[in-house]
Amino acid sequence: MSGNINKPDIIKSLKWGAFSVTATFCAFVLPVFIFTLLSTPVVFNPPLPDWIFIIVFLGVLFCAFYHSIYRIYASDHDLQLKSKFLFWIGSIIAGISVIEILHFILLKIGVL
Amino acid sequence: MNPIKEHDILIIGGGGAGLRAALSAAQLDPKLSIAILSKVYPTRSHTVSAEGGCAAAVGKDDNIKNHAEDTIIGSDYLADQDAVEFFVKHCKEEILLLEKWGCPWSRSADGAIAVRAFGGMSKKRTVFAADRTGFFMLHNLFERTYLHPNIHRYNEWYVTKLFTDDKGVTGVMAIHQKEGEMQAFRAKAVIIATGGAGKMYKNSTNSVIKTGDGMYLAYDAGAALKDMEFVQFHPTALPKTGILITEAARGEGGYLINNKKERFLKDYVPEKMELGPRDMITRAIISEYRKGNGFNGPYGKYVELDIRHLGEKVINEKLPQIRELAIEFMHTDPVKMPIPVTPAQHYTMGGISTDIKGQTTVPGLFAAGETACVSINGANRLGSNSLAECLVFGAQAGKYAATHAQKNKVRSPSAGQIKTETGRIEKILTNEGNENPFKIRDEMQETMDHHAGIIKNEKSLSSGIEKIKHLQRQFTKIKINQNNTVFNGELITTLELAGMLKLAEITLLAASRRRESRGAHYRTDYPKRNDKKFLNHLLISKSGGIHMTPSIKTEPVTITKWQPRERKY
Amino acid sequence: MKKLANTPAPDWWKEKPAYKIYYFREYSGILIAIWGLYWLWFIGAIIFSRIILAYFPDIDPVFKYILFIPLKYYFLFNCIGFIGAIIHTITWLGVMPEILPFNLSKKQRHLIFSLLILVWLGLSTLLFILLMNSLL
Amino acid sequence: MTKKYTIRIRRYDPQTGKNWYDIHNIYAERRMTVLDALNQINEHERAGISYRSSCRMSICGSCGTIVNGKSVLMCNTFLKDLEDPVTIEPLRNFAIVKDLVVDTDAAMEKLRDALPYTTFSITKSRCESVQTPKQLEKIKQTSQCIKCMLCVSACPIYGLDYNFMGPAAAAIAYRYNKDSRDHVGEKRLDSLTGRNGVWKCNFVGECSNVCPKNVDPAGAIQKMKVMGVLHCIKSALKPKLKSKSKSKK
Repeated sequence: MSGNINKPDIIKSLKWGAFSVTATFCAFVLPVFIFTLLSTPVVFNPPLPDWIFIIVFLGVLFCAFYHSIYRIYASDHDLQLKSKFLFWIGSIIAGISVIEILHFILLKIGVL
Repeated sequence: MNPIKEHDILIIGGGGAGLRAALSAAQLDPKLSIAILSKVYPTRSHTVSAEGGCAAAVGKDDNIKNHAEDTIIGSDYLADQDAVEFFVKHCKEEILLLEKWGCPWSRSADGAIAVRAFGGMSKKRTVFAADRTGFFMLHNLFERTYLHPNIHRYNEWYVTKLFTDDKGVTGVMAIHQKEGEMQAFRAKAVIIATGGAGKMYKNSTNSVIKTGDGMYLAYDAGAALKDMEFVQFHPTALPKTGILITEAARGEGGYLINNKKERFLKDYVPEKMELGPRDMITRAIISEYRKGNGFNGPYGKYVELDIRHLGEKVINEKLPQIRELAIEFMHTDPVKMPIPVTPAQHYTMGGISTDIKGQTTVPGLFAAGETACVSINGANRLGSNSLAECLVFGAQAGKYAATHAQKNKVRSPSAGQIKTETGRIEKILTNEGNENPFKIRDEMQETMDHHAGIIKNEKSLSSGIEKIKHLQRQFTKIKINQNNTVFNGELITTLELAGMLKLAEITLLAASRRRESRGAHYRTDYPKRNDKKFLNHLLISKSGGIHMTPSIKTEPVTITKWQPRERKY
Repeated sequence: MKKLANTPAPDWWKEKPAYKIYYFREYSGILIAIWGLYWLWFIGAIIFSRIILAYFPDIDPVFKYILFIPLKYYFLFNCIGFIGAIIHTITWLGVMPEILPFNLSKKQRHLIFSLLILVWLGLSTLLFILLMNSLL
Repeated sequence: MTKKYTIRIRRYDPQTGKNWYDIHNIYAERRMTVLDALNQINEHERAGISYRSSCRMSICGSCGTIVNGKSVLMCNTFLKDLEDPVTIEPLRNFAIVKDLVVDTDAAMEKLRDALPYTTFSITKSRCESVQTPKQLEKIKQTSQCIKCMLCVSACPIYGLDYNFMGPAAAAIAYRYNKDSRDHVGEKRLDSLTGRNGVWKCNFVGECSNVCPKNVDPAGAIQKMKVMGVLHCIKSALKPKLKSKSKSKK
């Protein structure tokens, strides 16, 4: 058998495997998960015993994180998604801190 | 001028025969370096448009003797019977080998290779892959060449000259169209597999690249051409574009209808009707036109091929490409309406004269496929024998070229030969004149259609030769506008035209020499077959300069078992 | 990435409509990532505030104010996350028939896509009911 | 009835390095394709445009170009379906050699990584391996690939990174992996899950929209990814066994 058989890139395959598993899991679970968070701030009185909820919550959070970060890095090559993502994060942090500082000052002045 | 490149075997032409030869040579001796010089990418060769199938005695009730007998009767007893016997013996083996290599032959329900009926065949023996047999076969062979590192592919190199010395062929001169420069090659053996010369005719089913370069190269190098007057016209091709509607459509049960909505073939080929040999059905259609029974369309007369009764399922499964082509190019869906078809040039039975080993008259020069004339086709080729011929004799040419290369040492063409060749191409490029090569090509195609068409006679042939000679004189005054040589379409067309003009002259000469009607060669002034005087091949070879008229010799046909009888279907 | 001679710059596809769908699908990743970061900040703030209150209960109000900023944006970020999640779900379920290991015709793919949507809706309502009545 | 069309053709002259657009007017009859128009321009007006064409029945795959922004085969796109200024440009993602001719050697050479052949290197074969029509059905779609390289020209990833093996090679690898007669599956998956393999594909899906024979290379790549993951897990779990078995074979 001739031809340049380049070696299988096992890490990349496992990363993609993990991505597709987490993405499928998130596709089914994430919307209803966030919807319940929106409708009742369940964090303050979790339905399940404390430690189970934390594990479930962290699990869903990890899956959401993994597949979105993988997708951002994978599409960075052609869509420059990583720079766009960092730009958005930066602008959100800047926006919030400006609003908070103003809000704090107004509080201090006693306007509010 | 960059240094001469060396390979053990040079294969000109990357179609079915060329690739099969490369593979069989590479398998025989992995140390041999094999080069495939192809005018276009190998997957664009005309083999890709072959639709019908590949003949082999694969069926359970079929045997080799039957296949041989059908081929010889089909060829009007002009085929060399020893070659046919060799051919039929190896067909099945090639089919099974290609099947092992992954070629997706269509299957019957129990998983065995399926066979279908074809014109002139007494039993069902055409192995097929839907109706893209040529396409699947060629791509399978092409992908197989990736397995052998000793096969080097030179894509889009146009070979302009074969160098020979007294002991045989020494090398080749080729233009690399991408870089635009000329390059000389030297080799121990050269295999020509460039296909037929269909583009001499105006409406032909062949693709644009079928310009018979290989035949002209071999003729120029002193090899003999054989049976050039036999040109096959396929009865069912689309009117304007000439796209082939495979005989398998009739094999699966299609009918040919004239404008009186009746199957007119019952008065011409009473027993086999639509499954008769191609020459008889083509002549039947022409006489229907003469009687005024043909339809009149925007692109000339046509008859109708009706496959509606086969039903959509069979058409989609067995004839998918036919449906696609009819819808795309003729705006008629074969499931609902009959397809307009008319005869068009399809195959050149003649070619470089070779023996069973693929060896031509010039030592070291081999040929295989449509460009060669081992003469298993004789006066008329039966459908689906051509793909089988490419495989069987491609393998033969590859094998014996490899053994020839192992035994001989390489000789390189002399510097003088190379200089004259580059000078010739320079002269053509910078030729002062006012003729448009494309116009000359169209006139040649027009002339060949009228004078060397389906119906020939002495008057049409002699005036045809005059016209072609006039065109050859005009050719010396052509002007090429493009001076840079990178992908110069006009230069390549001009070089092809030079070859085709010579081959047209040879075809007309040979046709006027053969004063009888046999197979695809039909003459109104000699309608009968004359076995006493003309049961022989016509060998045409260069005598003197390239522009002189060639010398024509006869060579008897080898008859082994089948004595010539009256041919009735 | 060596640039090939005389070929158009490799961003010719950016304004093509067909690639817009590809953008849309990939951008949902950003929204979900922002949602995830918000929750990290939120959980960090809670844990941090619990530790601080446990050890030195009386800290000046400015510090407490900073700790409770994330609560104010709870609704905004969860909406962002929700939109991202919906886009991701629909596009991912649209892609899933391609990944299944048997080749299907276009009609079959649409069928499987609508089937997956139904499964997803069923699962969501089931989960929602489970979460809600266990709350009440 | 003939209708007037203006054809804009993007020209490139390798010697001067100049790019310009040629404008030609032609009178097209009923069912004229873009290829017929180009032939007519080249032959009657001697414009000297270089382009590739061979079979004119959309089976050989040589006349791939961008017509009005869409990658198509010129021989089966009809002038009457296009709106008036018909613009013909060479394929994207490839170096332009001259006018409409592009250098696809690199993409063709990448097929080598897909190991497009079955294992049988024997020369003679007596027995016929049985393959039911159902097994044949599996490879029917991806075996229609005519290697016209339109999908590689529509792939943004290939445009940015020429080492990527391209959708065509992956589709052909999938065709051979799914063939019931093939036993090189392991080695082919090694090659495909390699550095320049399928992991670079972000499933844009444009290659499947552009394919003239609807071979759907995008789907084939995703299925290869799934097979690749399973293959890598298997080969990761038993590296010792694999190397020992190779020496035995």
